[in-house]
Amino acid sequence: MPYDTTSAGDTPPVGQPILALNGIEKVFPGVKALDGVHLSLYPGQVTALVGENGAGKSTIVKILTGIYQPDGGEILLNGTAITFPTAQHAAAAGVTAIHQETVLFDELTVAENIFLGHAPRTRLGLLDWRAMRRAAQAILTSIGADIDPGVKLAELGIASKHLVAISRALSIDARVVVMDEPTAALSHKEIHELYELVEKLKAQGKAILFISHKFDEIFRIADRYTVFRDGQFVAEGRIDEVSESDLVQMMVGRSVDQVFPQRTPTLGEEILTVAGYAHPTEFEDINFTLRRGEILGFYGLVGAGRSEFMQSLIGITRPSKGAVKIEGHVRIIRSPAEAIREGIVYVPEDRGKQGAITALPIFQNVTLPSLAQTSRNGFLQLAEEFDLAREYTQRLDLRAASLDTPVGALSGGNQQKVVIAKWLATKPRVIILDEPTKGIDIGSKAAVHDFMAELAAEGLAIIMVSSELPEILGMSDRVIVMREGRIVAEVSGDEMTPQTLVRHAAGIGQEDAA
Amino acid sequence: ADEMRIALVVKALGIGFFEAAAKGAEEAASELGDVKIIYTGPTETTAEGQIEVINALIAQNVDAIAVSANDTDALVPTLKKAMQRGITVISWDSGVAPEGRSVHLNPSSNPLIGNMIIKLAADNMPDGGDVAVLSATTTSTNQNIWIDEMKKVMPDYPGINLVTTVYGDDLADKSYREATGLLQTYPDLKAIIAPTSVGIVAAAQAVADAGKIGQVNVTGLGLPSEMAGAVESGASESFAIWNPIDLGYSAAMIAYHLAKGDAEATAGAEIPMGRMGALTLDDNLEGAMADPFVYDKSNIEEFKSIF
Amino acid sequence: MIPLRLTREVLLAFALLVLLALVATRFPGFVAPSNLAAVFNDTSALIILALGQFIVILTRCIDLSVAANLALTGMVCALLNTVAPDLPIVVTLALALALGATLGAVNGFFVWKLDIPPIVVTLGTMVIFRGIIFLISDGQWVNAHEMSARFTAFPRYEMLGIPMLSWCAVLVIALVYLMVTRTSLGRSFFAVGGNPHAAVYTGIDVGRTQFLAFVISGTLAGLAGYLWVARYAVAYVDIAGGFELDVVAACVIGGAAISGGAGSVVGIVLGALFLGVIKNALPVVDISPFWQLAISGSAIIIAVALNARSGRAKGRIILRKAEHAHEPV
Amino acid sequence: MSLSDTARTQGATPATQRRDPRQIPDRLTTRGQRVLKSWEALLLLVGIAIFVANCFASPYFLSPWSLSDATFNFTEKAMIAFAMALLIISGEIDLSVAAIIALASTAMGAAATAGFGTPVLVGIGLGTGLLCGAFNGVLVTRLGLPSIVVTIGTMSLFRGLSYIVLGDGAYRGYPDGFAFFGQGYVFWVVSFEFVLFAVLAVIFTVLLHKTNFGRAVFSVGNNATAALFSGIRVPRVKMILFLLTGLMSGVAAICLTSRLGSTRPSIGLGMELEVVTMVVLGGVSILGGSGSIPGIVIAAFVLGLLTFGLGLLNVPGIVISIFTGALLIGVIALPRLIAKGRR
Ligand SMILES: Nc1ncnc2c1ncn2[C@@H]1O[C@H](COP(=O)(O)OP(=O)(O)OP(=O)(O)O)[C@@H](O)[C@H]1O
Ligand SMILES: Nc1ncnc2c1ncn2[C@@H]1O[C@H](COP(=O)(O)OP(=O)(O)OP(=O)(O)O)[C@@H](O)[C@H]1O
Ligand SMILES: [Mg+2]
Ligand SMILES: [Mg+2]
Repeated sequence: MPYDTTSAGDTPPVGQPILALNGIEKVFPGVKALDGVHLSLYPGQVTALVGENGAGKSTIVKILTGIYQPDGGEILLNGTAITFPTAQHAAAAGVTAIHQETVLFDELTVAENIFLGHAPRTRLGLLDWRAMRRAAQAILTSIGADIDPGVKLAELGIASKHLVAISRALSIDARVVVMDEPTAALSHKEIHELYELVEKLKAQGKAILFISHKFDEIFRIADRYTVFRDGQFVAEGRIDEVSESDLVQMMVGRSVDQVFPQRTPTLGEEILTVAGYAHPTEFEDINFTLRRGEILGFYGLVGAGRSEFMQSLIGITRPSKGAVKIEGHVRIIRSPAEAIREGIVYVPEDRGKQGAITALPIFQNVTLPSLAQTSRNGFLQLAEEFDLAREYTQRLDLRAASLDTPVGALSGGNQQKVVIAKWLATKPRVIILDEPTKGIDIGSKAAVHDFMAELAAEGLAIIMVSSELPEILGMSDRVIVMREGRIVAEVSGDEMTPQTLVRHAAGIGQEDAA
Repeated sequence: ADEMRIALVVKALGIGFFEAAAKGAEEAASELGDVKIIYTGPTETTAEGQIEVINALIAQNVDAIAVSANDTDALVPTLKKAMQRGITVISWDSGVAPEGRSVHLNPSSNPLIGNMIIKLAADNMPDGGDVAVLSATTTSTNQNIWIDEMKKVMPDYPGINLVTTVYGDDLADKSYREATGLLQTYPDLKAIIAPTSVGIVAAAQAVADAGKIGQVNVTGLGLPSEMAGAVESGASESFAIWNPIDLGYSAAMIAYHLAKGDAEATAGAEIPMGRMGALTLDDNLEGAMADPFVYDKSNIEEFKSIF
Repeated sequence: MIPLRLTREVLLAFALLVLLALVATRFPGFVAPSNLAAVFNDTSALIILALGQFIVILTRCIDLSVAANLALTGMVCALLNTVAPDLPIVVTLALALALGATLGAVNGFFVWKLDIPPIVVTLGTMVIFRGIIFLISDGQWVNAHEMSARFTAFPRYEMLGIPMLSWCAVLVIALVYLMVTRTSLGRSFFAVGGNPHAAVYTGIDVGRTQFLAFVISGTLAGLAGYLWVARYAVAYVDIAGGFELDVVAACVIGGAAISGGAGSVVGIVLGALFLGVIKNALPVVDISPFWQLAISGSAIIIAVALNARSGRAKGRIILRKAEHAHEPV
Repeated sequence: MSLSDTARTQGATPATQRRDPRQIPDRLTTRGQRVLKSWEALLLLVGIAIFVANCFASPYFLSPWSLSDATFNFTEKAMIAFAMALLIISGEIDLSVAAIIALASTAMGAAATAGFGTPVLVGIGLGTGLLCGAFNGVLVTRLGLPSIVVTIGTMSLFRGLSYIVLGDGAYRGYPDGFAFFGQGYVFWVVSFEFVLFAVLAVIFTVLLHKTNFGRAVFSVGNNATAALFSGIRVPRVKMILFLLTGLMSGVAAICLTSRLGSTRPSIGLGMELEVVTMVVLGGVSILGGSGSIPGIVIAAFVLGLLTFGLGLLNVPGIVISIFTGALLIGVIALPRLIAKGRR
């Protein structure tokens, strides 16, 4: 098995990078995604690649793994030039990756997802299903994932899927392991297991490229760093020789205040009351209230059912019982259209599926939920649409060639900004943000946080679902913790400490609470 | 115009029967001298397809259109338009309602055909027994008329019992399947009567494949070239058809004389048809060309290479 | 896990049995083994084509040109037979397979290299293939007596009391089953249809895989072309006209997801048999021919609706206590 | 490794420029550029080429009556194609349109036989279309079945119902006034059908490209989930489109029945594929999400002119269909080939 522990030298080998990319260029229609960048990966070392959204990080990953072909530059493996015409070539050369988006097959079993393309064969050259299952089980166990390799992938939650993606990367006997924002979809416990895994791989002498927007993470596990900005190489070096603010400075070109916005919440009257909300399989007994000007955090491990509940609140799914009061009046919301009319909007967490319509231009995305506002008697008014789109995208500091650019051509973070702009433009009373800063860079994150503070000050009520502790603690006035479809705690003030939240979320020491 | 253009519009291109008719029309043309035959038709046997073809012919301002219709009524408006623009319109083989044409040429008289198909079956059933009909589509005009005529004369053939009528839609595989279904449903069946050239071939094949040659006789209307094998194998004792070459020839002749103005489409009138004699019109302005002709082992060799 | 995965197929098999029982009440002879064998034989062409179509549908494509491919290959075989009546059947078969594969490759080429949606490509080639038949045959039929005895005998030749046509279907079923479950090409069909984007990340060439699916579908259509023409002993422009819809219907009744990536060989065979039984049963149970079309249409709708119910994805369940209450039945 | 590595910086922009919000332009291209580069422009060129070729090929082509007759080759199909385009853009398809024509025509025939007048017949034609559309729509939006499969089923069902009603019979005897829809002329050679076609073209262009509903259709076709989250009532949009397609099939049924003056169950057989061909040639993505009505209008003319032109040369229909098939693949392949060549 490729992940078996083999001893490796303690001192990181200095000198020859195992994989070096020089002068790599990649042009997309209208965008020069990479402009002669340089990247070196050393055996037994973790190199963190940092940069703003759209800096070109994922693009270089795709070039490294044979999904994109570079338009210029060279790839050197152990000093010899090599090309990766397909993903299989890259895998054969020992380069494997956990990609930013989960690229797996819902209809296939977990085992097959792990081994597709390099599955064990019988002597007749036919696929050996039994061997495949056994090997898959071994890998899953080794990373501490309790997943049956025989079930269909569709039956797993997002976090489990991500663990399958990690297993897939490990199933290839790799010399270079690339991880593009691997912790974005994971919760606390799994993240720690991932760190251990990285250590293990390091010890095996593998070169690791680690991409993340979370600085605590980077400083915790990286040995080296490389910085890209707007598709250009900016800097590289040893991580212990830079400070966090240096790195941010290199990345953004200015210093960013990492502190969350200071605000003194002025809570207005109650705007939303949820009483006895329940669903047959997803959640039950949800009760809480929300006031104007308040930011209410929803914390929990990934898969706690927060998203499900929020989605039923805006009418995507029907609750089996329970009531919603808006400004004291009972309202029944049967569809997002009705929710938007009531002034409740939901910014979904799954940007690609639920948030953005990637083939349509930015301005059409932004105005879609507010067409009633920009149109006249059901007829479109393009000028007003552009005005609205411009106003909100610029407030969020969107980077795009034009408002007519398809959203799919933007980087992940910039897509997220379009999605947030889209729901803010409806001028809501209550806004529910589900993992609003997932995958967006530090600069934009600060912009989103500032903006949230601004909105709260204007009297908007905000619900923020987040699995990121610092964000929850830094932004919320009050936090509700969910576990397994129930509210297990509501904390505010001094009680809001990382320990309390994590303890409630994980259910430590309170097994019989419910 | 120096040359008269006569369009021979058929139900669909690629059907042996109509190809033979086209040959006959060409023969008439060379006999007449100053005539050009435009042989055309839709790809599938639909009225809409024929309308498109006829529209194109109207635009070309042909002198006459002789059509074998896929639908008695649906062509009427278009053909009326053609007549308004001075084009002579006749129908042949499969007719058009009277207001859509001047003259209709029946290949034979319907009662004769109706009688012929049941007689062919009865001749080989001295002890009587069950027969079934395999027709073309449920909407084919002439098949339905013949079957009706056949039913009218059934009492003349005591002991012959018609069990059912099925439809093969003029598709080889459907007809085959329907014929196989008949053989299963009616184990005592003595004959299948298929008054359609597609159906009769498929039925003969089905009988041969079911190993029922000698037990079940396939008869009806078919082309010698297509039926030669069935007659040789004994799946079909005999079948009938008029000569499509003669039919095409006659249609072209009639169209020519009407367009030229040397014959008139009135009840009782006689329209010359060259070597086929003359067509006598009845009150519906219809006339019959000739008797159907019977083919069996004695003459199939001679005709199978002709049409 | 095994019974769970088979629900769809079991349901379909059950529906098939009910259908047979219904027919038997009206006409007991229908369920006699000899007649069932005849029904299978009659459905063989549909099974062969449906399995080819299944592979294409797996890759998120559709092949509307199968029937036209069948007709063209059949016509070429028939014409070839008229000029070279003594050609060994193996050669005819090889030619049919090769020509079918070539026509499939034409479809696949446009899908792969020019990235034209499959439904558009095959809508085009469907009429083009038919047109070519017209051109090469000059619109004429090739009739039974013009074919050599050897040519028409092959599908009828009986082995162990079962005609060669049925054996061909059995062989195709076995081969496709093996390929789909036990080869990496077979699995890549599922991958490409299930998530083309992810397939690229797995190193699968999506276009090339789709190309191969079309080649396989074409090859099977070519095989069916020869068999069809030899069996009905006639070839003309319109043979198997509209049959592509039956083929697609068999696939969806059999549980192939039209959006790709899902379905099973057993399901497809059952789906084809379901249609085959309806087609063969309606004439013998003495239902007015005018009712046949409506009945088969309703059967398709009902089958698909049932299918969708049994195949509805089992969602994730968060609440602990609900987990057991919602075990699939 | 040393600290000096860190100094390897390049291409960094001065810090001060970064804070001010960037001005994002609305568009990078002008309207003219977009039109010139569009599918419609390419198709128009093809159309003009076919027109010119026709003028040279047949002396009969350039006559007003010929051209007027030629329009009947496409008007009815185009009416359905307009609605079908919206449906395909939204990610669904309706293969039962020709069968709806048969059923609607049968219903009108039955009513005509029962002695009802033209207005009632029109109502029945449209009503039957709507009903059929509703049936498809319910199966797709309520039961969540894939529309291609549902409509393959209803295609047999609807036509099958006509067969049950009509058998081997036919309805004739439509009232005199009814002939106007398919055979009447509004002005000189301009037929009623052509006028209807033109009016519908305008209505559908506005509906798809100028209204909120049209925008909803595009967003549903591109990403139905995101559209739902954005407050679009996706099932309702799809239901409306199925109803609209049924309605337009009803309109086409009125025109076609009136033009033929009779009804048989086989009426309009195979028309669904011609409609889909027209829609696809018009530049609608068969996968949903993009397309335009002007494209359909041009495609209707292109197909109509092509078949009529070749018909004037007495080219057999099946050979014409080779040209149609080649045109379909060729015109769609062309831009991709050009794009490949550029690279
Ligand atoms: N398929 C594509 N087509 C067009 N442009 C693209 C495509 N993929 C990426 N780009 C562009 O290339 C640039 C780099 O994108 P990339 O995804 O590599 O950014 P990133 O550094 O991974 O950002 P993030 O942190 O948001 O994931 C962006 O400007 C993006 O818009
Ligand atoms: N097996 C699944 N089938 C369908 N959708 C799923 C599945 N697993 C997860 N999802 C969807 O993916 C999204 C993310 O799921 P996740 O695992 O984060 O759980 P969640 O319910 O969102 O919990 P939380 O928001 O508390 O983390 C949700 O919108 C959820 O509906
Ligand atoms: Mg990225
Ligand atoms: Mg969530």
